[in-house]
Amino acid sequence: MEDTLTGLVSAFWLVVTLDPDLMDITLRSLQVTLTAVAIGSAIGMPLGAFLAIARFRHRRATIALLNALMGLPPVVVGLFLYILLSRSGPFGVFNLLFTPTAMIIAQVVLVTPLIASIAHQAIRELWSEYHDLLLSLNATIRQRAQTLIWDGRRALLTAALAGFGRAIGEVGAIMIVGGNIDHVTRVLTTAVALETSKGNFSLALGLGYILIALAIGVSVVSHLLSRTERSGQW
Amino acid sequence: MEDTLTGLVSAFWLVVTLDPDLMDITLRSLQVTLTAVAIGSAIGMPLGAFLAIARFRHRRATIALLNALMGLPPVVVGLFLYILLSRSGPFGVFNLLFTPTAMIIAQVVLVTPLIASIAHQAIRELWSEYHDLLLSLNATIRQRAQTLIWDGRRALLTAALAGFGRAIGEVGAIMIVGGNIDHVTRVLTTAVALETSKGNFSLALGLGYILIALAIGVSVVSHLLSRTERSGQW
Amino acid sequence: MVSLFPLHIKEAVVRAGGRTILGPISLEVKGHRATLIIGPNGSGKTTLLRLIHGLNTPKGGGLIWPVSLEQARQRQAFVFQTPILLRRTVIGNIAYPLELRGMRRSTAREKASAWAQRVGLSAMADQPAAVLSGGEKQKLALARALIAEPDLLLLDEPTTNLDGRATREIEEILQQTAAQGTTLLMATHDMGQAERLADDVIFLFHGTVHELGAAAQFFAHPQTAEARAFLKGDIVE
Amino acid sequence: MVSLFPLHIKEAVVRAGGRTILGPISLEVKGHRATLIIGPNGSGKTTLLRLIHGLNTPKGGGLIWPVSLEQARQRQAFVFQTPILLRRTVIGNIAYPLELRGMRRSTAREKASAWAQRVGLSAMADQPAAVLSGGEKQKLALARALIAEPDLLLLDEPTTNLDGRATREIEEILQQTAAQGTTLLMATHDMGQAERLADDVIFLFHGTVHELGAAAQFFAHPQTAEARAFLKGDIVE
Amino acid sequence: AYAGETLRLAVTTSFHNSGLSDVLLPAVQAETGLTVDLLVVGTGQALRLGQAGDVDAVFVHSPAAEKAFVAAGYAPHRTEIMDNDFVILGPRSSIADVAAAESAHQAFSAIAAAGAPFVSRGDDSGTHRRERAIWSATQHVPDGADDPWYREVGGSMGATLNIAAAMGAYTLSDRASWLNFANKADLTIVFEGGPALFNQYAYLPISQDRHPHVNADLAAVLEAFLISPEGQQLIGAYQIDGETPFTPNPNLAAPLDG
Ligand SMILES: Nc1ncnc2c1ncn2[C@@H]1O[C@H](COP(=O)(O)OP(=O)(O)OP(=O)(O)O)[C@@H](O)[C@H]1O
Ligand SMILES: Nc1ncnc2c1ncn2[C@@H]1O[C@H](COP(=O)(O)OP(=O)(O)OP(=O)(O)O)[C@@H](O)[C@H]1O
Ligand SMILES: [Mg+2]
Ligand SMILES: [Mg+2]
Repeated sequence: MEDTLTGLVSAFWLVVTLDPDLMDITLRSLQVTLTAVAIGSAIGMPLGAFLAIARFRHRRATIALLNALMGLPPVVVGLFLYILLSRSGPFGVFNLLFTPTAMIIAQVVLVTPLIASIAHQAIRELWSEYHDLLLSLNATIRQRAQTLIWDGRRALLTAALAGFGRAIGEVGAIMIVGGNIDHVTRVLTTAVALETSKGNFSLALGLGYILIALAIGVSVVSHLLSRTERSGQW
Repeated sequence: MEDTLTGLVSAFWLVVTLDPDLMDITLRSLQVTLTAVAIGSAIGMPLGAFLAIARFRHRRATIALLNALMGLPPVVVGLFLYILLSRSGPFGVFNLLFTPTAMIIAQVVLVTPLIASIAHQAIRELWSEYHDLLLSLNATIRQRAQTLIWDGRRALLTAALAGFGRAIGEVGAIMIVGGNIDHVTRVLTTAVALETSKGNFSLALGLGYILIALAIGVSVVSHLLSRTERSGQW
Repeated sequence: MVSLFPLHIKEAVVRAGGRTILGPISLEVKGHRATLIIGPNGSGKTTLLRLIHGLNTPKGGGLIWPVSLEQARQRQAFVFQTPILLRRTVIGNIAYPLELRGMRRSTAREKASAWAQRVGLSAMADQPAAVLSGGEKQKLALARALIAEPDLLLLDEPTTNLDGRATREIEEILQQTAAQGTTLLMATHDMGQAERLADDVIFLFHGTVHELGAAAQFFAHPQTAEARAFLKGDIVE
Repeated sequence: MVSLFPLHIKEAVVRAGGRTILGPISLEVKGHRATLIIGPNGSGKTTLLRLIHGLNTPKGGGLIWPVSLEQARQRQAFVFQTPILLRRTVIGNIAYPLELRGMRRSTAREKASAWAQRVGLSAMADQPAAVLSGGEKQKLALARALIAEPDLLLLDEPTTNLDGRATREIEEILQQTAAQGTTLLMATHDMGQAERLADDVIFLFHGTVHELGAAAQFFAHPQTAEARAFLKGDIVE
Repeated sequence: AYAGETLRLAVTTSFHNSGLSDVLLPAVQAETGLTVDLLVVGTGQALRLGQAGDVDAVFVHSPAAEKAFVAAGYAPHRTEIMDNDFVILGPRSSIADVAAAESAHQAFSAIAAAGAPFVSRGDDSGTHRRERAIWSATQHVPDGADDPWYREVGGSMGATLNIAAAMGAYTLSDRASWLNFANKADLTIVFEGGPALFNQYAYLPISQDRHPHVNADLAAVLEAFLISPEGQQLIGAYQIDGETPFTPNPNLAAPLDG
């Protein structure tokens, strides 16, 4: 039980002493995750908007599938990418395995369906409100998507944060494609897993606390940003 | 690369031969995850509704925190619960460690903030639509929450499915508190992780495919159910 | 049961978007009468009704009810300028206020059908409210307000989308309700309607009460130039 | 540029919720005239306007434009019975149609302010549209429709929440627009307004065209009993 | 006798990956009716589980740590059950000149000299500690920070092997895990034998004085089976494609001969 406290202490010291290793893996965590979320949003939000706007055969099936993909098991995604990226695999030539790039790819695969699903649900609401007007004004599919994403940006914040949450805490996939190599692909989550398997529970928890603090920081900052421009609406 | 195909084959055989071990871990996966999602929804949806309805100090901070908790790292959650449930921990006497119950607890902790955040975002929209009416009719906080959850159920489906997705594919936390004990706490994800570490990629992928199929099945079924009673709205 | 009236509004001010949109307003609303609120667009009619209903909180001043505040809240109903419809069927919408009060679902739905009948919505009783026509939505909103049998009924331009006949019928219903002792407080732009229904008139102008008094008196000899101009449909500056 | 008119509607039928809510309807809409659509609540006015605008697709029959369909679409504007507001400022709303057409943002906003001025919304130009009063919302919707300078302007009870003066001003704007060659197709329950604006009248009843013709003629001597009853605000069965 | 009773045993990933457990546990069940729940974790974590009393016994291969564990009173004693050996793995198309090496540390020196990629468990496991021990015998003890070719992956034996296979890197593994590993890719054994690569497995029941709730009797039953002739015989006979990775503890076998 005292691990939970000694964990706090070790976290405290790691932070105040600006422990270089900690800085290293923390920055890598942020870099990998934020990149993945940015890409995931750039794909997922327009996709979600499109699924809300467009009417095509099997649309509902597509949405159900997208929602299902939120359940992609990280380990399987990691393994699949490992096979694709490994030397003997089709993309072996690019030498991406065990690089941060591979970790970003894995996380993009994981967060995109989540972001797209939440975005779709949020935008569907707004679309039912704007539908007649946008049709009446002959907005192109593209213009509709842009308008809905822009006017619905506050709701989309949740989608982005959900994606961030999933990515920042994820360990299964990046452990396999990243390899948790010290100084190269080690991030906070893989470090926590390692310390746990070593039995260094207090250090593992310490890193965990830092990870959680990071998540809180990002969430608070994004809320403040979105708040500075929030409208008179609820 | 051929692993990806042999994986399909082994998945196929495991399924058609109704492999008893497979059935065992598959059912356990479903049982653990569905229970966790049910509990998570029962907590998260009212919570999300409450955060949309109620006005109190630090409300926005609470919401930002809730969104941040979507980023709880499974490994840390697992480790924390391990320490609590360990024989030498405060709840050791209940002997929950390395049982499905412990896995359910871990997943509830992981999915509740996700479900609550998405629910909050969806319900906030509906609330801005109903606000004046429900106030005018003197609906109690409780009645407001009930009305919003009921009338917003289609949007809340996404929240539940996101929770399911996160739980069904999760491995970090349940590995620690469940222990991946054969016939006791082994589920699909932990089995995949195990086979991967053995280098049995085709079996690992096979199990992964089954896991994904499961996720798709659940999503499709829930969509069909919600569709059978969908209104004339978009 | 103690009467809700007279309601005293004292120096009430409503601010929004950084400016004063209503007030300061002081007036007395008498019971068992129909008071019509008229005035140009943006003069504050909706805001005044919302203030009385408790949807807008005054920045300064306030309301004084002869009863406790939640008593007062319990005994009012509001018909919004743009109907707010629950994502339910017509019946589901009309029955909702009764269900909130814990009435058994079946009973509530019976009463609701009766009201649907009365406002002429029986034909679409089981349609989702979202598909109703403009006028039908207003009828629904009225039925939902009336079913609660309030002591004070606030109506914000409730008949704007109704055809001549429906308007007449609704006005009859309102008069019957008034006759049964419900106090009406209603905003309208239809001067004919105002003359038909009003006992008293409040003329709002730039967020303040510019003139008020007995209806007959007001329509026959408006005191202020603005009121005269307004009634003539003239430029009001 | 080729004229949009005459528009021929042939045996058009609109079904929804398992029943026929409009039609079969056959009629010719002539250009450069103001055609007013009247009829009881639920008679199909909104549906007819939406059908012509392409928001409702006919189950049977259809529309025949002298120009290509997307040409026709491009050159219309619609004012909805309940204004649909973008979650933006008043100016942002009015400028939106121009921005969709690729006009430079600054130019679009200049034109928008001019229109806000014209309908009397300058005071709240930078307020979020959500906070406008009922009448102000209608003014915004009108400005947003007019700014696109359509050849065909469809209006669904556009002045219901306006005060007398605003109504008169909007009617003037509409008459000017018509004079500049825009064809008006407008639904209303205000018979005075219908008489003031109409060149032709379409009287809808139970989803079909019950009577139509020149306005003067129609209001002076309605042919059908239903039309007479409707104009008198009587029970129409 | 003990039908229906279950014992919790924490083992290291290397032991589990060897596959021996899949042979031993059914035998235990058949012999004694005892069901053994295996918890497959890192060495450090296994010992922590023991310390906390969350398992009834641990089965690991890290002598130093085990002795400390016993000294601290978490276990009454440690029983050496069996041993196998570590092997140095590397790409067939040998990058470094390890063939010439006579000892493990020479082989490591050759790898370092060639700057060939080397994957280290980096997780304080028995295997990792052994690897570090061998390095300390060489002139230059590598460190991921300054030696880019030296990769500390911090993962289980299996994860490490997967990474080495994908990178075509050298690594140290216990023989059993290697033999049982399916994703060998281009890897092969480049050096084996020698005292430095000796790998001792020991069984430690958890002290009941520390944790009254632990099931010492069952732990004793399992221990008895493991050191019993049939247990030892099973271990010695266990084969993975033709090879017998494990050697029973000779000191136990000896009395039987006499
Ligand atoms: N939240 C707000 N923020 C800023 N201005 C507001 C807000 N709410 C209302 N207003 C302004 O206050 C004025 C009064 O609004 P109100 O709705 O009471 O007018 P009204 O008399 O009901 O007009 P109408 O006849 O058009 O319904 C309007 O000019 C409106 O723009
Ligand atoms: N999607 C729908 N499903 C079912 N019924 C519908 C649907 N849309 C419209 N209706 C019905 O069709 C009828 C005509 O509707 P419409 O809106 O055209 O009437 P309207 O003439 O505009 O009436 P109002 O004067 O009240 O605006 C109404 O009774 C309405 O309930
Ligand atoms: Mg108003
Ligand atoms: Mg209509």
